Amino acid sequence: MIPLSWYLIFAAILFSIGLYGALARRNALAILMAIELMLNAVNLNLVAFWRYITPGAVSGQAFALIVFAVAASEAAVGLALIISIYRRRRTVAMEEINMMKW
Amino acid sequence: MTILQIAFLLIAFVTLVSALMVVTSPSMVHAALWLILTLAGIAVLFVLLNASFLAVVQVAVYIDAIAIMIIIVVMLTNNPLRSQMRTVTRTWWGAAIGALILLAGLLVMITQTPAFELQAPALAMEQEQYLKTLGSALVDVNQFILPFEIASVLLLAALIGSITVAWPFLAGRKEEQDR
Amino acid sequence: MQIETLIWLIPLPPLLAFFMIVLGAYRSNRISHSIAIGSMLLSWGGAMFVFWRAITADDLGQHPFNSTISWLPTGETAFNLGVLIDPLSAITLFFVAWTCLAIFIYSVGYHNFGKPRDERDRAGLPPQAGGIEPMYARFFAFISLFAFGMLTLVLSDNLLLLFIGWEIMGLCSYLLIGFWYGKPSARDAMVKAFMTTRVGDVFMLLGLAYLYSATGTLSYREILFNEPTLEMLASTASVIPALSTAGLVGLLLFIGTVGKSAQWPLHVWLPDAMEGPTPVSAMIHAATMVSAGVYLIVRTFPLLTAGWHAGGALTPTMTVIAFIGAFTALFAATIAVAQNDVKRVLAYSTISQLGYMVAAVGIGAFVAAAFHLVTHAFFKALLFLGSGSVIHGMEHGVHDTHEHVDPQDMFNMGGLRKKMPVTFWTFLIGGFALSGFPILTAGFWSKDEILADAFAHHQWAVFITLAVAALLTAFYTMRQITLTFLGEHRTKAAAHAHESVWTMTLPLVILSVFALGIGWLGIPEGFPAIGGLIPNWFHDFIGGSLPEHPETIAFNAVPLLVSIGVALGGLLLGWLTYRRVPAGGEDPLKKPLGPVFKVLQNKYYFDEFYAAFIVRPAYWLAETFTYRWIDRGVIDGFLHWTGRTSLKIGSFLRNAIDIPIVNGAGDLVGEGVKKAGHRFRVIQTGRVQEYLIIGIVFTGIIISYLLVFRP
Amino acid sequence: MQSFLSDPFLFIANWLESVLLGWGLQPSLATFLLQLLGALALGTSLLLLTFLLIWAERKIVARIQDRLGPNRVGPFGIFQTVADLLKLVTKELITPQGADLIPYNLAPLLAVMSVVGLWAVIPMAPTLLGADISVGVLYIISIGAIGTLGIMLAGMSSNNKYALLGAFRTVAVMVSYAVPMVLALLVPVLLSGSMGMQAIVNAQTPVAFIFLAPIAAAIFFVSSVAEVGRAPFDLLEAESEIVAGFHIEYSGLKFGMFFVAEFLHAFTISALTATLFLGGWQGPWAEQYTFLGLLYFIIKTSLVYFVVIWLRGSFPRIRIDQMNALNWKFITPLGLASLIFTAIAEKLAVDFGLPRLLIHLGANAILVALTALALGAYARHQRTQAAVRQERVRRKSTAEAA
Repeated sequence: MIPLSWYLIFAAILFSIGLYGALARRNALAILMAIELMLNAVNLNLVAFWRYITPGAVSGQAFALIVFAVAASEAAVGLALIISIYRRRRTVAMEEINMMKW
Repeated sequence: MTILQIAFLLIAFVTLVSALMVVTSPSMVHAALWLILTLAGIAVLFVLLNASFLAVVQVAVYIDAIAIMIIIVVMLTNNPLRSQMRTVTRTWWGAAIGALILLAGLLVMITQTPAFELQAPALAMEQEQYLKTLGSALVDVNQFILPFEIASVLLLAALIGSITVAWPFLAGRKEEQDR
Repeated sequence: MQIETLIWLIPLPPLLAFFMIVLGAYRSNRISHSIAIGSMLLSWGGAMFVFWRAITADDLGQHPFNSTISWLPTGETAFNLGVLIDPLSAITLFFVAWTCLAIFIYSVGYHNFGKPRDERDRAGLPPQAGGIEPMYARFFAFISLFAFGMLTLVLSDNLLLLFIGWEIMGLCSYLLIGFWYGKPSARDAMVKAFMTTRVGDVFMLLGLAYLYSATGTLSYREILFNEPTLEMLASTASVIPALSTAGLVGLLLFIGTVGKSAQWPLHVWLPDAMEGPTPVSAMIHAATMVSAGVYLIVRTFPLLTAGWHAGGALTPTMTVIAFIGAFTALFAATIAVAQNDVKRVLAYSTISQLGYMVAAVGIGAFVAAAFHLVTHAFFKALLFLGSGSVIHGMEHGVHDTHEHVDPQDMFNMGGLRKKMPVTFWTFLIGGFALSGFPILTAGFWSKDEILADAFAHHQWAVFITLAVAALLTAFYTMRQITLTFLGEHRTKAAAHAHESVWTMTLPLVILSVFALGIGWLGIPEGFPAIGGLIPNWFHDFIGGSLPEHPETIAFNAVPLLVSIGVALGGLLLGWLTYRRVPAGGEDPLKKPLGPVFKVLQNKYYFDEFYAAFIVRPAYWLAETFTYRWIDRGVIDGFLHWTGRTSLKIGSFLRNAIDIPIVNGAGDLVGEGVKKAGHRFRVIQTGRVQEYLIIGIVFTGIIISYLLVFRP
Repeated sequence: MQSFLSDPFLFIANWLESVLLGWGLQPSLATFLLQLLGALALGTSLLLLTFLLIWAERKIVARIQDRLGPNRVGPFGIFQTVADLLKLVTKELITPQGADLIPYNLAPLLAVMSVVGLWAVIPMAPTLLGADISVGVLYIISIGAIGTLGIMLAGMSSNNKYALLGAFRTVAVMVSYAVPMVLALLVPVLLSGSMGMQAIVNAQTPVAFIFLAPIAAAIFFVSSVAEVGRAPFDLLEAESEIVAGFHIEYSGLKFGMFFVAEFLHAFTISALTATLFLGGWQGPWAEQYTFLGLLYFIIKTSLVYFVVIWLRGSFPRIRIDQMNALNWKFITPLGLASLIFTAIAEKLAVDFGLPRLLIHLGANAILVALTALALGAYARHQRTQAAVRQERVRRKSTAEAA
């Protein structure tokens, strides 16, 4: 059947894609989506480890659920921030959001 | 190569391709749609991992809530005049290198994992039983009550915070004064 | 409810009342005194119930109500905290509860509750013109705390808890003497009382520590009812030659009593304590708190008399106690004869009567001492409250007539019998009880029992001293009554005096009932005619407090006759001497006694003696020696020298090392960082993603390094 | 034969399985094929059912409006819908200029898919249900929201401002009304102790949940009507305001799919209400005779569906702000309160052995009373405010006049 490593490799690739997206995209929304990809990769790893290593306990699933909650909060706050920034600066490009520069 | 392996490879391929499309698609709307496809693929992988509850939650939380919110915000912030501009930063090559280095490192580490070829053991209990155990574990004082409560508080804080941040009447008025 | 639980609860209401008043209720006078009196009523009710259970219990002495909890673990054993009701504490609880309740009620009237606040009155000074006391609520808070302390002391089952109650009362005494802190005399008196009793308390604490180190416990039952322990204490020698351990401990504890009960030579604070709010704090210093000292020695009677058997020779400790007691009794009585202040007379009389009890303990008359303790508490409380009532009436007179006379001077009174009938009759009862008026009054029976004990044990010196003191007691009591109540008004103020309000007279009436009746409980069995009516119930009951029941002494007519003789003789002499003192007249004794009278009036110059030989040397030691020479000269000099040297070293370090070397290097580093910062500021673009890329690349490099070179 | 009468569906399934196995197929493949077949049959019959539903709705609404309704094609006009469909199929499929093609074509599919997908977990008879998954209720929530996604995509990709307005309204309405719907759904979950649909139906044996939690049932019904976008909550396609809302740019069969999805969705929420609160297929002898169970289920569902049509025929459309106010200020707090009250009542009933029905009814009665009080207070407040405002206006006008 499917070995654990397949899931791990899949999650690693997905995470790297997400990382690339988070680092390379200009649009803040795209970054947010990329972050969701990374969170999903992590979640898949959690569940895969649960299924393959500790199927007797539910800790993997429990933490996956908590990651869902974190993802939901992150999306809510992130989107609210994007809307707020867009309202002020009329842009969602991360390059132009550099108010923190010195 | 069993049917299950074929199914896994198929799903993984579709998911990864759509994930790539998420990070490369020039249109934000399309990116959001690809994101939904990716999330759905992961939900199917959850089913393959015998975590059907998580699969359903994945659909409910990610596709119904997060993806729809993202699409709303895409709609709200879609500035037609700017939509023709570059989609990646000037330093996208740095990002690509960083991601590749990380991928290489991760793959090397995965190959060194002792459980590399591990096959799935039998499930410890019935699917329904898992759901019950998970439910009680989340509110069990000796198990996950603390992370569970923290997540709840986090959600509440996120709710209040996002309302405050995006409150148009406060922000709008201040903006008027700024100009 | 278990009776033990109730005993635990008895002291608590006054404490709660104290905190409630202090923390909030003080804003309303009515609520404050309601809380205080209500709490005291609760405690009183509990005390009466416990007392009733105590006198109906079988063989209370062997099976007292006792309850302990572990308080402080001290190594292998634990220090226990507990309550104990045995016959002695039951009877003490009885009179404490009654007298405390009486004070509480009396205070309402005394502080002019219900009158409007006078604008001229200042907090810290007595009200000038019959207005309500400015610090009314505070007074009730203090006496509530006092009641808590006294009840704790009485209910305690060990010496440490007793000491705690003792010190709480010491604090209250200090606070109440100085209640009118605006008066310099009150301030002096409060400090004097505190310092003087402190002398006794330090010795007492030493005694407790010594006892604890010798026996490992401070519990009454474990020491006093434990024959082997007592034997051991009595037979082992102490650090002081010629005294056994028991003797030394007893002596140290007795010094505590000397302080608290104002025995010679630490008696000086008690007369000055009369600076407090007239009758009430004086009552505390007459009937209740000072009784605690006697209670202590009565309580530790088996320890004090360890090594002594009835009829045997007195131990050194007992000799000392007997001597001090008898001497104080006579000594204070002689001073009382020459005092004019109505309260001071009573103060010295208190000292004298306490001397009686101490002497009784000294000669081994346990029952007599306890008996006199009870009766004295009632009639002395009555007398003090009565004198407070008199002063109150006189103050009204002074206020009405605008005549500037001292309302406390007996030579300004006279003829108050008609003006203040209730006060007169109750004061008369109290006075007769004090002087030991035969048969009718309680004082007769208890005093007679002390004399009979002294006689039966062949303590002739004590017997004669006490008999003379009794004669003097009757004399000055009658002097006081005659000067105050009988004859004609010597001033207009006295003519305008009037009876006090019911809250003041009611306690007088209640106490006078006890002043008459309580003595009948202790009529000796052998007494002619009425001895068989109540067959010496008190003796049977209180005797249970000792491991062995004390023997009843055989009836003897000699001390009885002596007692009756001195009482009646003294009264008659007093009346004859003072019945015709005119207005503005001198003391009739002044002429015949001459210089002796002056000595007596000045209290044997004890205050002056202490001032010259203790207070002034102490001041000198503190001011000149310690402060000027040691502190400013030696210590400050050394410190100043050290300071100056340090300054020099410091300035050298600063100028030679810090500024050129350390600061120079620091500035160099700072400037370098600043320049480097200017160079590198270009890489801070403000774009999060670029930072992240750099971070990821470096993390990747580190991870690959670890993976490749450190397998 | 007996088994056929008691449970024809299981009988047919067993027969088919034996036939397939007889052909020499692998057992797992046979099961897969069988399930595919079942899903196909279910989906097809549902889509066919829509003809009947549309006809029934038109008839009933016509009766409510004192008309006859379709009466020409076939008996009672029953084939009118078929005629309409034929017309629709022959129409040209127009793709507007500037449309985003992928979402534009995906949207109708998603809309139909979400509705049909819901039927996978609705138990129609003791043995007749697609899949008895343990998280059925959660499944309903997640699949139901995909319909929202479809409508949104349709509105967004059409490159038409009315469509976009419809999409925005969708977001505002559907996402909001999902909240009270989920809250109301949790009540049967709480009462039955399971999220599986079959378990919820089984838990309603002595008494249906509508008697234990009438408020939750009402909330679920109202919010699911809003979720479907039926009158009086049909703002998404309000013809008189935004022409036809999200599907203005669709024509031909693509429009037909939205149309079918809407009608089927209304029937689906009726089925859900019947399943979750009315006892589903429960009824006398339903355990023995599957067919009876199916009959009960259809009767109950039709009753609820009738109410839906009735609502459409009676109520005017409400404004978007009224609708959101109704949701956030009234239904959602009430749903929360109902959940809490039910939880407390259930705890009381279980821990103290009190009569369950009475306790729950009492809790609901208290809740109703409290709601009435709060509403009354709110109404009084509003009236005072209005009076104050009026008074101010009157003073101003008199002052100006003076």
